[in-house]
Order: sequence, then C-alpha cells, then structure tokens
Amino acid sequence: MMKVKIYVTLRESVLDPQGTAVKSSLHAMNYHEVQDVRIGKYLEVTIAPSDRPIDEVVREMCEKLLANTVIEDFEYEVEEAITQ
Amino acid sequence: MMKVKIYVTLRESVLDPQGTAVKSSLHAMNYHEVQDVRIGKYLEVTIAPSDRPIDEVVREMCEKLLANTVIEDFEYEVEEAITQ
Amino acid sequence: MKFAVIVFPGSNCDIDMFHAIKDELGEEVEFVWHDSEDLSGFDGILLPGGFSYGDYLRSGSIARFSNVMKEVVKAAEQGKPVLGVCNGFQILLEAGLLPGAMLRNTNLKFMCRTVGLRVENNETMFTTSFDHGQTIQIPIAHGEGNYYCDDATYKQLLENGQIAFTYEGTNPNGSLGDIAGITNAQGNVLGMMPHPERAVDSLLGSADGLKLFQSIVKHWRDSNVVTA
Amino acid sequence: MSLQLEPTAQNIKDEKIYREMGLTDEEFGMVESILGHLPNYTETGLFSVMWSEHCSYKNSKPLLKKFPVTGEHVLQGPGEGAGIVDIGDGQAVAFKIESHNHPSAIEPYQGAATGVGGIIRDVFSMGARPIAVLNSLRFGELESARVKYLFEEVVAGIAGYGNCIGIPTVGGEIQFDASYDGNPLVNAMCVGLIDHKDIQKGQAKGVGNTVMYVGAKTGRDGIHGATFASEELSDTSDEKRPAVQVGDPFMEKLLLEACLELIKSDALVGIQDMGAAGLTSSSAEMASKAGSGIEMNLDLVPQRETGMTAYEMMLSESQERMLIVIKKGREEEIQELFHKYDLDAVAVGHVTDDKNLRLIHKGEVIADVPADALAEDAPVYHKPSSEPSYYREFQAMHNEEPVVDNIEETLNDLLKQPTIASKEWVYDQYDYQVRTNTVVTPGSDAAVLRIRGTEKALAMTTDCNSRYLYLDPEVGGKIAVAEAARNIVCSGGVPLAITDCLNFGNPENPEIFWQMEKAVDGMSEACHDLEAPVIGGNVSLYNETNGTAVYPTPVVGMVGLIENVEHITTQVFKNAGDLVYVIGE
Ligand SMILES: Nc1ncnc2c1ncn2[C@@H]1O[C@H](COP(=O)(O)OP(=O)(O)O)[C@@H](O)[C@H]1O
Repeated sequence: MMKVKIYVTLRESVLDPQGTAVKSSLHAMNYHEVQDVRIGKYLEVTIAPSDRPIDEVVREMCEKLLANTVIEDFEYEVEEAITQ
Repeated sequence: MMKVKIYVTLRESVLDPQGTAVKSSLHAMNYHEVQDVRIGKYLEVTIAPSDRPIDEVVREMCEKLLANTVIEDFEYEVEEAITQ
Repeated sequence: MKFAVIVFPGSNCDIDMFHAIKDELGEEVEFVWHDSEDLSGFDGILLPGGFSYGDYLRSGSIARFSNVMKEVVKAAEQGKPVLGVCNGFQILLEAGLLPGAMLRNTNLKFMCRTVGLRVENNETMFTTSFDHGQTIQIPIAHGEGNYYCDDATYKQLLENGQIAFTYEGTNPNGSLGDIAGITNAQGNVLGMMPHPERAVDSLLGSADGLKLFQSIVKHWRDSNVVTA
Repeated sequence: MSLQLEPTAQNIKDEKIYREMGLTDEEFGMVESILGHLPNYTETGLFSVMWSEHCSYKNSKPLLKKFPVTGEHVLQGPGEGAGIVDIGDGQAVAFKIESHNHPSAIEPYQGAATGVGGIIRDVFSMGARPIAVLNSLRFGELESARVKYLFEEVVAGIAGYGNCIGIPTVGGEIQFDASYDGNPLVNAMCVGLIDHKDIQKGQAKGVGNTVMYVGAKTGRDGIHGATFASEELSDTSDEKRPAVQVGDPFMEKLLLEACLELIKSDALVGIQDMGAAGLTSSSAEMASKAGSGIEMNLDLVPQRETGMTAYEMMLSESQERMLIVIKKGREEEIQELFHKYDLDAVAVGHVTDDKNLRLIHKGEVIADVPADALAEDAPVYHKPSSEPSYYREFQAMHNEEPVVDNIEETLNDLLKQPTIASKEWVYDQYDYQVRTNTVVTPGSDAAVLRIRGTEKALAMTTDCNSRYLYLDPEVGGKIAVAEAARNIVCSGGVPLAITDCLNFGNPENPEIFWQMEKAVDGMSEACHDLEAPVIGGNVSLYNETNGTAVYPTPVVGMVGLIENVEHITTQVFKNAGDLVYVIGE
C-alpha cells in the first residue's frame, strides 16, 4: 500500500484571493512577520499496487481530475509502503 | 526568510465529504487501486525572522486561525531560508 | 423544438430550467439523468446550475466525467445548441468544451443578486433576440464565477466575438474582462454564470432571460426550414 | 475505544460514571428500577441522551403544555418532525424551527451548516418538499475579532449548506448584543409543501416489518451531542470537542430526493430523521409512538470507521441519515430506489411486539430497554421560579422619554447600529431565488413564495426582540408573536400558525425559569388571540457562558397564507405623491 501526498497549488500567474485574505487576517492579528500566503489543496491518497507504475497512475489522476492545469500546478510524493 | 509549508487535515474521525466524493469519482474512472482519499488544505507561508522562535509563531497562527482544532489537525515544515 | 435538461447528482436549478422551457417558452423539454447514453432525440441541450457532486474538489470537475458528457460533446460537435448556466458553465469549462477556468469570486463569498449584463454579441444563436449593446437584468448566484483564461485565449475570445455577455457596471466576481458568458469558436456552445432561467417571469423581477431561449428556438426553426 | 475498556455496570454505579453522561443520581436510580438490573454502559448511554433536556424536554414540558396547539387548519401539531397546517386544495404547509447554538459556538461554519441540514431533514421526513429556509441569529457586539469570526462563519455555513442543497434561504433576523458574546444563537427554520395524502409519521408499526437504515454511514462524530447541547458552555468546551459534525449537503440533496420518491411508495410504513441522539432517538421514538418494539443488529449498521462499539453507534450524531420502516418483503425495491441515488439502504432490524428496543452487537444482546421508558418516561421537573430582582428594579423605574436634539444625527446613529443596519451583506450570500418561486426576496417584511400551479403564496418570517423580553418577558413574548404577525399581514398574508425556539439560560436558576414561564405565558396569549397556534418547536437551554445567561430569546417562526399573488405587498415606497399613513396606536 502506498501513501501519496499530492499538493495542488494555483499557478504563480493566477491571483490567490484566499491567500491574500488570510495574509491580511494574520497581519490584523499582529503577525507582521508574515510576508506572503498561498493556499492550495493537500490530498492524501492511499493506493494499492497495480500493474502500472505508481508515478504514471498518480500523474494521470492529477492531470485528469485532481488538478485543473489551466490554473493549477501539482506536485506529489510517494511516501511509504504501509503493510496491511 | 523562511518558507513554511502547512498541512491542515480533517481529524481522523471527522467525515470528509470531499474525499469521499473524489474517491468514488476515481473509482468510476477505473482507478480501482485507490483505497482512500482525504482532502485538506496546503498553505505556503513566507515568514520574516522575528524575535520569537518560528515554531512558536507558526504553531500559534495555526491554532488561532489556520486550523480549527475542533475538527482539524495541522502539521508543518519549516523549509528553507530564502535569501532575498 | 425538444430540449434536454441534464440532471447531475447535486443539480438544483434543473426544475427552474424545466419550467422556463415548458411554462414560459412553451417548448418540449425532458429531464435526462447523468448516466444517459443517448441525446440523439434532443435538439437543444441545457446544463443547469447547482452543485453537481457537491462541487467538491472544484466546481464541475467530477460531473464532467459523467456518462452523459460524452453525448454532450457529441451534440456540440453536431452543432446543436448547448447552454451551460452557472454550474453548467463550470462543467463545460472542465470538460474543455469552452476555454478557460473558473476561480473563486474575489471577495471569496457566494453572491446572489440581480445584475446588469451587456449583450456584447447579438449574432450568436443564443442572442439574436437582443439588441447589440443592450443591457438586460439577470440574477446571478454563485461562489465561483471569476472567469480566468490566459492572454492568448482572451485575445481569441475577443477577436472571434466569443464573448456573449459582460457585466455592466461593477464586476461582481472579478472575472477577466468582466466576462459573464462566452461561446465556443463555432458559436453553438454558450456558458454563462447568470441565470436566464430565473428571469422568465416578471412576477419574480425580470423576464429578460426569456429572449435568450427564444433566440435558440428561432435559430432552430430558421435552420430547420432551410434544411427541410 | 473498544468494548473491553467500557466500565462494567457495577463500575458505572460505584464510580458514578453516569454523571459524566448527564444523568443525576436520582435519574440513574430510576433507570435501575425500570430495568430491574444495573444498566450496562450502552444502556446508560441510551438513557442519558434520551433523558437529556434536548430530547426529553424534562424541564420545559410543563411550560410547553400552556401553548395553544390546536386550530381549524392544524393537521399535525407538536410531536412529529414538523407541524403541518392545511392551506386548501389538498395541500398543506409543514414547518419547524430548531437551534444549533452550542455546535456553532465552537465550530461556527459546520455548526450552522448542520443546523440547517437537520431542520431540512425534519421537514422532508414528514413527506414534505422543503421550499424555503429561514434563520434567526444572535451574536455579541460586532466588535471583537472572535464575534466577527463567528458571524462570518455562521452566515457562510448557512449559505454553504442551503445553497448547495438548492433550497432558497429567504429570510431571517439578526441581533447583536453583549449577552450573546460567548454563546451565539443559531436557529434555523424550514418550510415545506405537502399534499395531505403524503403526510408521513415516524412510527414503527406492524410486527415483522423491516427497519432500514438509509443515507450516510455512521462515524464517531457528535457522540453525546444532545447531552452537550444541554450543558452550559465553559472555557473548557473547546476541549470537550464532542458534538461537532461536518455536514455533507450533497449527500443530503440525494437523501432528500430519494426520500421524496420513497414517500410515494406504499411499502413505506414510517420514517424519521436521525437527529439529536441519532439511532437511539429515531428507533426508540418510532417504536414508542407505534406501541411496538424494535430489534436491531448493529453489526449491519453502515459504518465509516472501524471498531465502533454499540455505545458509539447508538450515540453518534453523524448527519444525513434516516431510519425507515417498510413492509416486510419489499426490501429489494427500496434498496434499488436508494441505489439510484448512490445511497446505502440496509435492513438493520425489524419491528417486534414486546415494546422493547433490543440491540444486538457481535451476536450478543447488548441492550434491552423499554422503548417508552426512553422516549416517554423521562422525569419531568417543575423547576422553582422566582422573579428576578433586576425585573423589580426596572418596573419601579420611571419611563424616560429620550430627548432628541438633532433628528438627522440620531437617525444616522441608529441606522449604523449593526442590529438595525441593512442585512444585505448577509443575504447576498444566500441563494434566495433557487427554484424560482421567491416573489418577495429578503429585505422586505416577510419573505413570500408563490405556490406553483395555484394563485396562492406563502409568507414567512422569524422574529424576536430579546431586549424586550429581558425587560419584561411576558410582554416581550407577546410582542414577538405580534411582530411576526404584523410582518405576515404587511406582506398580504393571514397568519396560519407558529413554530418557536425557546433559547434561554440554565433552567435550574429560578430567575431564568421565571423568564421562561413568563415568556411562554405572553406568547400563548398572543397566539391565542391571533388564532395562530403553536404547531411545533424546539427548546435550547443552558445558553450561558461562565455563568452569564443570554437574554431570553424565544424566537417565533410564523407562516401565513396569501390567497392570491395579487395581494402581495412589499415594504418599499412605490410612487412619488403616494400618501403615507401610520396605522395603530
Ligand atoms: N418550544 C416548543 N414549542 C412547541 N412545541 C415544541 C417546542 N419545543 C419542542 N416542541 C415539540 O415537542 C416535540 C418533541 O420534540 P422532538 O421532535 O422529540 O425533538 P427534536 O425536534 O428536538 O428532535 C416536537 O414535535 C416539537 O415540535
């Protein structure tokens, strides 16, 4: 069993109003050390071994469903084999 | 400058409607190897050095604003010093 | 003319669309469930608003993998009118039938209000009953209506006259170029955030949306008389 | 938690573990004598939730008896998921209001969202199609970051749930006052439309009939929520973290459509929402109302988590679930119906004739308890009541006439008060138009929805000025009902009935109980005079933070009938030159 951690973030060129809003809240709470906040999605997907390489499977899932590459980038880490 | 990566996830026993919906969708798309999907938030926060230890600042920000610990857990990694 | 209203799990403006067509426009209409594999009997395809699959992950992202979407693509390729409203627009974007993507409203909030729309192109099959540049009153109700595309795409939209409607006055959601609705290059697929099906009866405030549906019917009658 | 870790029956008694669950020593003694033996952990849990104020109304029952509950048009009074009133032509309107105060205080988005989800289920479990939701909200003064956060998130949660499920949020009211600082109030009301022939009851009739579980899977969320709702909030409430569930409006939309299809089936015998106290209250109440028993095998309950105990399953408040009873032998068609909506429908038990709720887990009978004892026989308390000293002081004061020097300035100051200012920021976030029936949208007096296919329309409103109630609960109670009635009348409607949500502090405090008593007296009188009976409601007590109670806040939700859409009137001035009248005293 593999645990895949997937990070989906807005592309650099796309404005992140949510990040901006959180940044202002943090400033209002006196965290002036905060310079920038970007907000994305974090997915933990548990995947059973199959006949296809896991990288291929994950990449395809991300491109088809988990990220919209018009506005988002993704990265992932295949973390560890969990023995059942 | 520090880059802090924060992962906010729903606590284990809390229902994750998004993850459940995405999992069924992946199954419908024939990714039968997918066992489980949990969806959370991923934040990248850039923080300038201050007189308080960064761990203290991050932990506090998470507890006060970025996560609601009633239903969410958080983890973070202080990644690297970016020289400006 | 016979319309299909596609119902995804979580659609919730399906009934409104149905009533607009049946009661106000006076044309034939049927609900079609998301797993249907045949739209050949319909002349026009309507993708209603709502929260298909809860809009979980991203709005429209899961619905676009429904069985029926293959048929919607086919209908679009055949040149049939395909209209996606609100969530329907989001699904058309995710499915690649229209260019671009949808972001959250800049104020990060859902908004429900009636807005002024400017008719930018009254030569599409959806807009001939309007005047060019006319302002119409149509309700919006969405949290993710902030249309985005890259510069090259935006240029194309402008050059091809694919921008059907823009917001008049204040842009409510931050969409690029005040865009409220766009068509594909062929002009037979329209996606729009405002809800024309909510503006078909003056008892509820505005009947300006009815003209959009009338345009579709007019186009269909004209082209069917020619080909008959 | 696993079975082995559960305390034994003897431990529960010796170490008074039942107290942590909210049972008093006397109540525990009653349980013991009802059962004729010491209750085990699961049985103690069943009694503790069913005998909580939230489920049993043990402190408020004597007061609720005072409300007028009958009337010419009343088809269903208090006692079911929602009350129902006839509106002619074989149609009726079903409605109810409910609180979700404590969950909203600790997780405002989900607390408010699941509050909306719960009241919607109450209405469609009657067989009615929900057509509108309203709300009534109270927060502290809109100054601190905490209050602003609560306010924003509660509104977002209401919007998030209602918009997604596609039921318009058409009205409500909001007030800000320091008394709600630590304990906001979030009340949600749902209105549904139903044909007389479709009216359902939550009853488990017919020995041998099948008990089915439908909807979302059961998890460990919200265990003991009903007990939590019956306690005061304190600074440690955050640590308790029991009662907060995450709502899944998408699931509820599927459940709603499936249940409304189910209503048309003659296989259906009874249906009830799993609200507070989840499987426990739905099964015990359905059996008790039918004078029957229910036996359930908990191994069959769809579970989201592994290793759940009987106690956890019975007390879970996972959302978006229903318990139904269907005719024996019809299980397959019911499963198919739900399957079409991608929902679980599982036979978990059957109706028996021994009037007991019997639970089987892993092959053992883990609880065997008279259903009536759970649903009906909770102790009823007649709490002492005493007139508060503040009230006597206020009554002794002279009426003061405010002196206004600069009318314009005073008017501007008033309009700046968050309680008085426009609430557009709030209702802009609610989809108040979906299903295209909303003729009068938020911002006028009552909201008005047309009834498609008829000339008729329904007007609906929520009202309560709690400051008046604090000053004089009896007069304030009358005013709350009268204000609702005025809003209905100003919209062109005739009041039909009300639903109410009694939000008060700790009833064990005699001065709080006095407030409740007087408020109910005032409301009852007004309802009687206006011929608007009370057809249902909800009680939310213990709204206190660290010993300070909220203002007495009995929210009134009223629905009125407009015979013809042409009679609809709105608040705005129409034409220059029109005459303006002031009517009344
Ligand atoms: N304040 C009230 N006024 C009138 N009836 C009430 C009030 N509070 C509760 N009731 C009625 O008591 C009945 C019992 O409530 P019940 O349905 O068991 O609880 P809940 O609705 O909290 O699950 C309900 O039908 C409800 O309408």
